[in-house]
Amino acid sequence: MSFIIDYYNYWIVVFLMMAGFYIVISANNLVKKVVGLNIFQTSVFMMYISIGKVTNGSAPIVAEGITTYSNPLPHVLILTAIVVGVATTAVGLALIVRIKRAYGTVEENEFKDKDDLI
Amino acid sequence: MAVFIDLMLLGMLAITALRVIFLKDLFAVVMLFGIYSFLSALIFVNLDAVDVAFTEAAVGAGISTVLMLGTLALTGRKEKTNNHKSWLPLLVVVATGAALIYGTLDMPPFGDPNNPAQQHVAPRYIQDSPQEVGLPNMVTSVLASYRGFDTLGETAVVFAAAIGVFSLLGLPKRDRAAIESGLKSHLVLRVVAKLIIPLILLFALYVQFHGDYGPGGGFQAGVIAAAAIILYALVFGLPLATHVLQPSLLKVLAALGVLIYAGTGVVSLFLGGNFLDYNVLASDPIAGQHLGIIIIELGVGITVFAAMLAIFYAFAGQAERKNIP
Amino acid sequence: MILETLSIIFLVLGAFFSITGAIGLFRFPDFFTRVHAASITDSIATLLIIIGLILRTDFGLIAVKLLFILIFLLLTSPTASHALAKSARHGGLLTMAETRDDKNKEAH
Amino acid sequence: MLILAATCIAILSVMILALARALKADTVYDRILGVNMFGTKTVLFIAVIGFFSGRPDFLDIAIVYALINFIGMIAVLRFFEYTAAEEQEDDTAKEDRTS
Repeated sequence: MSFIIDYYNYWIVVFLMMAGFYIVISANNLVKKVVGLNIFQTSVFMMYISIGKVTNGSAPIVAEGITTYSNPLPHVLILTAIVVGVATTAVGLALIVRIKRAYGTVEENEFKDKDDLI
Repeated sequence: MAVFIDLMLLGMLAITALRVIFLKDLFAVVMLFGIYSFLSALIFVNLDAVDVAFTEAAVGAGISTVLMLGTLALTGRKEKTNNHKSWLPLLVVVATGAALIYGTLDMPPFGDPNNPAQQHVAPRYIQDSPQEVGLPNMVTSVLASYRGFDTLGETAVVFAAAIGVFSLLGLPKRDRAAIESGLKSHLVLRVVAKLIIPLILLFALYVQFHGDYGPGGGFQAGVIAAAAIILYALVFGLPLATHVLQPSLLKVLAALGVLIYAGTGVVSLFLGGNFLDYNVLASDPIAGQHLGIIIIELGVGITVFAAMLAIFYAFAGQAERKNIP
Repeated sequence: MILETLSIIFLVLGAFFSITGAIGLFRFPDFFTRVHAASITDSIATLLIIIGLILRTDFGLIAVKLLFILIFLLLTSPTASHALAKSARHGGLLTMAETRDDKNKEAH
Repeated sequence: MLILAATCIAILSVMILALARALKADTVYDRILGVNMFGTKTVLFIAVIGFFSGRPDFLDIAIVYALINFIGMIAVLRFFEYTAAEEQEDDTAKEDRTS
């Protein structure tokens, strides 16, 4: 039982990661691929934060009467990663909009066919 | 209780992710992705990462959803086909997942205080940063002071991404105020939005300057302020919003923020310290740290605000252009 | 002690109203009835739970923040529900009674 | 303490019901309603969990949630008004073709 309590967090995170990965490789629509990529990304963030958690610890903001704090380092890394993640997502979405303009579609197989025509 | 809540939230997250795989209506996919972001932010709260939860709620759930909806408005709502019938992707995913789960078995147990991750540099941050930097929020200390170089790089990435989006989509021009848009028929909404937008801006300022003492800081404040203007643009139309805050001004602001950040580093070089060493900014090292952190957080806030808003303008400008027959 | 008891009463009532609203959201037959059920959790349940929490503070900054959340939620969530129902109506969604009438007309 | 735990669990179950409504929706509007309710309950959940864990000074996160939830709803409505016009055009185009 304690084995499950020790590891369940990692397992569910791996499951989410794989769900995102599956969307990325199986979806044909580029917007859905971006959603899959974001799900994947969020699960990686969760992995980092789980590693920094200390049982019975508290948020790393100094307060009276609290002795154990969780590790602040993963929080810093992930905080900036989230903002950078949304910035790169925006670039990806902008590319999708341009692809739609150029090919008239955002389905992967359709614009591959059009590539062959040109 | 914490474990129970954690399990419930993770379970909901897993169900949402599974549902996203099989939905073909991309609009529903984006809605569920919004729920997914909210849920993951809740999990961050439960795992003590309040600053991260703050950022995820504002950025992941807010800005991402708005941008994805903007893209959908331009590219269409339905996914036509997908490869769910073919077995190869499933095989790849199952194999990778099995390998990763096998890998987790060698990881240290979840939440153990003796984990290697808790041993190396973290104790120093936790024990010494309140004295060395003088701020109660260790995340802000590490973000702005100990790892200031890293954060400068991240700010530059946000700036670069905004430049990338401009060059791909272009910014809307200011003088197209003739086209009326926005949610014209929703009177109640317009009144309530007018009441709320100043409150949101005030809250953004609070988050910006209270970030040293509680959850918050430049990244979150920038996003919240941008969200206020985005709300204005959504309710009253893009032309009015560009009239209030011109796109060309945003370009300047985005660059200015990075300049403030890097400039602080250069000033500390001239005052005889290392790059981004705030101790030399004032006669007292702690006061110097305070001053330095407030200035660079301001730089981060300005860049993130301008970059996020400019990215939104770029997408909304495309959508408005498509609407003109 | 009185505050504690009051707080418990408010929280229990709030939880009760939340759950009734949620069951309504899940079980009611069409969209407009569901909006009606959801609105109870938006207004009274929020009010009761936040007042219950305010009674547990020492009436300082935390109470002010809770009050801010309360005002914000009371302003925004009914507005959002209203705007949603309005746009559903404009989008051509019919209530259950109206769909029944339509079917009757077609039958005649 | 017990009452806070009970309230937490009550709100959590409300969130599950709202999520179920959002996952299994008859119309798009139902889905949005579920998402909206999920958001407002999340705000309350964070407020209660702050008191439960003994550090109620993190209410800022709840405020951000309330705010972003509202903006998300408005974005969805705007998206609707935007695409509704387009779909109507599609419909009229179809009618033209049939007639």
